[in-house]
Amino acid sequence: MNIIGCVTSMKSRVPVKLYKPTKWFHQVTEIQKQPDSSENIRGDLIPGSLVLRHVDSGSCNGCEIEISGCFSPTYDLESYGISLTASPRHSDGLLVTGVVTVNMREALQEAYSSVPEPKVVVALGDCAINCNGLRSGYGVAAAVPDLLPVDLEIPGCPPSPTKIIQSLRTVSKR
Amino acid sequence: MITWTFSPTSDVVIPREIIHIPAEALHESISTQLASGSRLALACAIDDYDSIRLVYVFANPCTNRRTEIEVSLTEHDAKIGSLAALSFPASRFEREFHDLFGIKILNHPLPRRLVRHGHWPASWYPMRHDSGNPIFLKGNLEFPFIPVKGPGIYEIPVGPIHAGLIEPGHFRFYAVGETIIKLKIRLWYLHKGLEKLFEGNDVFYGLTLSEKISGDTSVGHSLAYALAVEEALGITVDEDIAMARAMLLELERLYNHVSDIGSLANDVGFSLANAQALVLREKLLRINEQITGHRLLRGAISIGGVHTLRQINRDEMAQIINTFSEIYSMINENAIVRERFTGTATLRKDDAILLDVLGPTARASGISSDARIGNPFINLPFQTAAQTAGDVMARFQIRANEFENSAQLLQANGQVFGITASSSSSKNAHCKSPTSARGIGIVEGWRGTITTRVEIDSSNRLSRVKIVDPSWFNWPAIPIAMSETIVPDFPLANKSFNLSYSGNDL
Amino acid sequence: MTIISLCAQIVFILTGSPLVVGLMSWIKNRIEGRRSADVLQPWRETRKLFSKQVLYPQTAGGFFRFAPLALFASTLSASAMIPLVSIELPFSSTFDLFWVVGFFLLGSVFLALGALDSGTVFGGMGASREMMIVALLEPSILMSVYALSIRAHSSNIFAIVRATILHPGQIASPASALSFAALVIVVIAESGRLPVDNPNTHLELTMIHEAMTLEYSGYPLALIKWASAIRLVLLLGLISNLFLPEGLFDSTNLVLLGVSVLITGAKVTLLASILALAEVHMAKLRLFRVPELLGGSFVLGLLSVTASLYLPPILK
Amino acid sequence: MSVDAIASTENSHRKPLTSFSIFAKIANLLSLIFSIYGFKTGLAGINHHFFSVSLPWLAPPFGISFHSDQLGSFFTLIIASIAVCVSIFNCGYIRVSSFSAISIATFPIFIATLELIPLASTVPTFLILWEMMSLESILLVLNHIERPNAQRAALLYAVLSQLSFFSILAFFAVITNPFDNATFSAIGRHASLLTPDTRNWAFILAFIGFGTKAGLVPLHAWLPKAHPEAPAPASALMSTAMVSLGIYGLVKFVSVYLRGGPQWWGLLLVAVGAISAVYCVMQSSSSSDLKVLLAYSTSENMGIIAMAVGTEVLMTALHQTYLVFASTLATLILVASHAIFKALAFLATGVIAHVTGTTDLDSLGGLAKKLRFSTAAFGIAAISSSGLPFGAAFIGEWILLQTLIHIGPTRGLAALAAPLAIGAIALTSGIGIMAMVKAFGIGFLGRARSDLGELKLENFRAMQFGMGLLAVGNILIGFFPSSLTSISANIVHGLGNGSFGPTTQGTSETLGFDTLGGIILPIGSAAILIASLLLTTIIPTIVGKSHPESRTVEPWACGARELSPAMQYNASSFAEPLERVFSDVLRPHRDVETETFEESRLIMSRIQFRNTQQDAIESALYNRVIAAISQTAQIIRLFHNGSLRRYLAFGAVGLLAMVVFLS
Repeated sequence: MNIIGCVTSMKSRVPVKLYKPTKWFHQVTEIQKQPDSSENIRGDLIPGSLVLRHVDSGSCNGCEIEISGCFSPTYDLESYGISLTASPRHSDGLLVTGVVTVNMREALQEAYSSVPEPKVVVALGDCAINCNGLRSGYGVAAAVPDLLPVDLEIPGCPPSPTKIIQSLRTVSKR
Repeated sequence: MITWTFSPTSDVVIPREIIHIPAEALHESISTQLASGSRLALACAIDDYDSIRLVYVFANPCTNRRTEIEVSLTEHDAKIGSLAALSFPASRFEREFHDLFGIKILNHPLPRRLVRHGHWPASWYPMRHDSGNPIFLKGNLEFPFIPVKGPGIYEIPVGPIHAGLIEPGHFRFYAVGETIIKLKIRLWYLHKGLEKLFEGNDVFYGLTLSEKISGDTSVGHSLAYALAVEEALGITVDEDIAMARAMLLELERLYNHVSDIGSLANDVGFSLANAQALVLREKLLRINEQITGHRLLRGAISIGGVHTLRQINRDEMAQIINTFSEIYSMINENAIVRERFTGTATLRKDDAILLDVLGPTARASGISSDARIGNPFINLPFQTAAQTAGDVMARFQIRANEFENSAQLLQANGQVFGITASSSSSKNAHCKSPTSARGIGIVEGWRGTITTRVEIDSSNRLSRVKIVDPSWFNWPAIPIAMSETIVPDFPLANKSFNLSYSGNDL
Repeated sequence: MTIISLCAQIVFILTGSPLVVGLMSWIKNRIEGRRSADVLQPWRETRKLFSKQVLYPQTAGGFFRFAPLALFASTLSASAMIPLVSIELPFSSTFDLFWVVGFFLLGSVFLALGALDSGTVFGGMGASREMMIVALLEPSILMSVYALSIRAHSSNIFAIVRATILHPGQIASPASALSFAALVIVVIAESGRLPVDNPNTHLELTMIHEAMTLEYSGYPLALIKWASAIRLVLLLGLISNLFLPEGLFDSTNLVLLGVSVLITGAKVTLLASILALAEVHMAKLRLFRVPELLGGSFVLGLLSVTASLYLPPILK
Repeated sequence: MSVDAIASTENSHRKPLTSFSIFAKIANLLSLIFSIYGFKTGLAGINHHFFSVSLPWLAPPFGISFHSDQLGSFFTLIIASIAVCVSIFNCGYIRVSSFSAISIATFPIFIATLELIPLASTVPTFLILWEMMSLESILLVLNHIERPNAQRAALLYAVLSQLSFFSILAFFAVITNPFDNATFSAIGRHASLLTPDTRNWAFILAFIGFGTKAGLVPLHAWLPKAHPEAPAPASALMSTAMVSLGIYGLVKFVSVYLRGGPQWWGLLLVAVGAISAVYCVMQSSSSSDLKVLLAYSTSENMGIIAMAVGTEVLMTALHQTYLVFASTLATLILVASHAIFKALAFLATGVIAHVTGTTDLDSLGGLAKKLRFSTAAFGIAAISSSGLPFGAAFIGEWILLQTLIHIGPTRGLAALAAPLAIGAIALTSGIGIMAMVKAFGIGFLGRARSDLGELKLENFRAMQFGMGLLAVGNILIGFFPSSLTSISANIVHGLGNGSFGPTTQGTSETLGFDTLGGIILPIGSAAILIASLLLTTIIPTIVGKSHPESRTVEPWACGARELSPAMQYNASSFAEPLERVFSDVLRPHRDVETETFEESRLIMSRIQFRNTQQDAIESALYNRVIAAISQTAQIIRLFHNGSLRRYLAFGAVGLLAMVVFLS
């Protein structure tokens, strides 16, 4: 064990300067629209916190780019109480992207049954909602609504972060 | 043997040849090609109803020559001797032949399934013309891995549903504590049957499909497809169109590389840098939208043309370069981050050569693989980043270098955008010889070299499209690079390769 | 009166701990340029989890179910044994620092056993890593306790704090500085913060503490998260009161108790903010560098002991 | 390795021989009688009703005589308490398990010998009993004489116990006045008159002799090999009673008779104790066999106790009287608590070995659902041994820590002793916790790692009763330590010629030393813990709304369908991070062998992993020594044949040597 070496390297080499807040801080996209209380998606969900387990069941990775974009400081989805998690046990629902391929069907259903009640299913992107023209592929099983009770659809190929945030806020109600 | 040349633009000449040989001569012919310095860029099988044709495409990085070696097999008893001893990628293409076409591979050392998942019906070969509708089996029908034996070994199954925002794939670690003894990867969870979806459709529909191959590489894949179709139909494009296309590729490289760099920092818990990288990526995505009308650059490439809305502002690019260099130094100067990156998941050069890896992965291991230089569709003075260490640090540095190079190129050539142009020859592209009904497109996407091969039938419909994403070549590199890496470093190592699942699985 | 102080302390810790976690992530988020959720967000999540269904994996046994309760109860017990808002609590003359540290360990051990009982890979992986850290942390903790007890001639926490209040000058010694540094590393490692563990990671393979909780859902999960928040606040409170006990009073009347609560709250907030600010610049160490860091902490503790024994404090 | 132990004696279940079972019953009855009688004697002894027997006709020419004192009675009491529980346990175990006739016959005699050793009052009595104890335990180790492991362990054990024996013999030779009789009281009188050099030699000889028996590094290697070979009740006794006698020897002869040695005696004891503790706990945490793990843990505990003895010697040299008192107290409490939790752990392991046929942690798991009682027993033993609050081991370690932190500034090497000793204890208890979490969590919780078949129990009640008694004992010590501390304090007070200075000590439910300024009150904290637990159970109803019914589901496997038995953390893996950290000490040998096809070196056909863990000290020291011996003399080669007669002959040589020396 290089005890001393570690301690000194920790002390000396980590830069001391404080990083300035991000350049485009002022450009943060405020999504002004407060969620409409009449759009009552899954009233049994506790408002204020929505933790989702993302499942890519056959996406082209385009929707994932926009979802990760939502978590950038520019949009900061987490500030609306919405976050992603590793374990479906910790989550309040699934965020499904892409068509459901034959090879992912069981995994998706497994993930759904691993989420504790009350739970939502969000189908994100045209592929998840209606297969977006890929239905006739021999490896494609179905669109998400054919397999799971979808509570919220976010259309787009891929939907923009603004759109995603607006839609999800109707669930988290923050 | 058929030999000709094709000129996509006025100053690029691509020598082309097709060699038709009997099955017995395949081994020798392939080894001749490999000996001449060409690399096996693509291999595909084509079901011609009465026979099955295998096509091996070689691309020579010195002469830009593309060679197709063709073998015909009988429909009912299709079999071919394995080329595993000659080329590792060939041995994987062969497994794909078997899984999708039912071609028997003789003397393959490890004829395991590659594409087929356990629940596929046994004699269903989906790419055959008479495959029909399968009834998928139910229950636990996993296909086995080679067991790793020894005391105290346990298995970590990870996936197909990964933690985080990652595409599906299954990783099986055989480990003792934190030491990885062996890593096995099973993919094709995203297998949609995309190649068959092309068949029977017109070339314009194919273009929209090719944008969905991998959402983060829509320019790369659609351009490779467009180049292949253009060659098949004999379309040549003007210099400025080719230039705009090249710059679109660089634009795609920018937003993906900055995202990778942020993710690498995030995987070692340095979220500050990731936050800044995400902001920069958002900025770039907005520029993408302004230039092409789509945040992921879709719709910018058309057959024989290009579609862009506005030019790139030099100051805008300068600002991006500045911000990037701040993010880069923030990561690069952090002692803990450097320590985490250095020496992690090393891919040695000799392994990299055997695997024939592509793109930044290859360049980080000391291989100068770059289709922009070796197999270009336009001649530009590209600078290729080079590293030799082959570890996470090297792949990080390659991405950072490439980002800067690309951003400078865009800064210098941003004025090529703002055009919506189409080649004049694309209008009268209906007269074609039997040989020109096939085309190959090679493009250096941000992950590496994408190769697409199309065949167009006499009724002007796509009869076979084969796409090879660089990830297809690079995936086997991960288990090899992981051999001396501990379990908790795997996500970082995997992210440093950042391979496409969607582009691989199709 | 000591009972009232105890109740005040428990309420302070129970309600305050999620806020401290919220505060730390708020600070980190703001520095990253985010809008950020407010400090109440952990509370919202806790409340939500308490109203969710509980799922138990088939493979798990009774220990899996018992572990969150045991973890929370032992953490709560530890919070009744530490001078946070008063230097007089019920049984406080029997709260030896070694004993209280044992309660923290008890919680870790139960959580690790619960994780192993889930019968999954990640549970065991987290438990193994956590126990490695616990095993290596133990020497640093005991060394720091030793160093502190030399000054007070007792290893009773309340006695140590009282000794510091009586002789505030003694704190200005090399020994204190060294043991403070050692304890800071202990606090970081015990509470699973960067650079030892990344509480925000979503990647199972890199997790330490989080990996043990992957199978939990509903209120057991809430208890685990809450317990780790409490643990963080306790450690911050402990370290601040060991080295800066000013503002801590004998619980003789309610006004002084209120003042103590406020001052301790302020100290914990300040320390948490500093920790969050430092974390922004940190990355997570490679797993096998963590032992080196803990070894460093042990060496600091050892030096601190030597200094306590052989170097006089600067001020008498 | 234990799999074949069971397999080879599978027919033992079907032993129809009635004469055999009558024989076993008689043996059981005898062991019960011996242990209960020993318990009575010990109990009487600590209350100053001493046991005194003289049998001059036995073993002429010097006769056998016993005259107990408080210290001896205390050890007899501990040994007998364990023996009672073990004997009760054995009533059930002997019928289902694989005892050889010799082991059955030896067992009661072994108990009697163990109980009598602390009561011996003359050198010949002590030596004869000591040698008998070694021989009997070798016989028990050779229970499965056909197994090469047992033979090797017995050989190593025989060699080292003879080494121990000869050192003790030499020690007595040095310390005894040749013109006086060979009673211990005469030795006590004579010891203070010896020259410093003689005393130093005596100390070293006693240290080697008793240290080997206690399993201190580097003379520990027999322990983790021999203990697992004996049947569970025997290993329980060996790992508790027999090793304690090593400590008894150190306390009685070094700190009582050779009272007031130089500082370096204490420092040596502390250093060797610390090294033993740290080294053996590392070995313990990295072993995958439950019995080996426990055996190393025994060595670790003996190391800590040796540190306590060393502290006592050091404090005597530094004239810190109340710390002398405290450290002696720590010694006695540590011995007692170790005996009680380790016996329980070994008995529970015995049940596991019997029921599952293995003690390999890598193939155990999920026992909690099937063997609730043994799981609870092992769990209590594991928690007790890991130095956590309410555990039996906590009290002794805490008193030792209190002693060490109150040493204060000293000069010379002693200045380093306290900080490093605390560091060693801390590291030991940290890794010890890990080892016990591993043993319990991997072995008993979660899922089974291999198909163990239907777990059948036979005649479990007696075994449950035996383990239950020990478990209750553990809990009592954990929650009400004063029961043990007040007894021990009395013993300490009675020790030595009143030279243990003024002390005060809480004897109510609080435990502590007013002079040291440390008090703990386990029962008070237990009240807090229970209150917290109650609060914890009602919190969910306060904070949350009503929540849906809980549900049992498949474990989450990242979307993969099923978890195979291999997809669970195992023992080797659990310890691997720590092994890596301490690779300099543990020196794991790992090696991955891959075979590839000749077509491509990237396509693998077979992957084989090997992992060999050796006791580094053993391989560095013993193997060389043994190799050297076997080169110079052919004696060792004779022993490799492994016949029982040779081992006995080896023992007889010892006895003969003693006779020659004494006459």
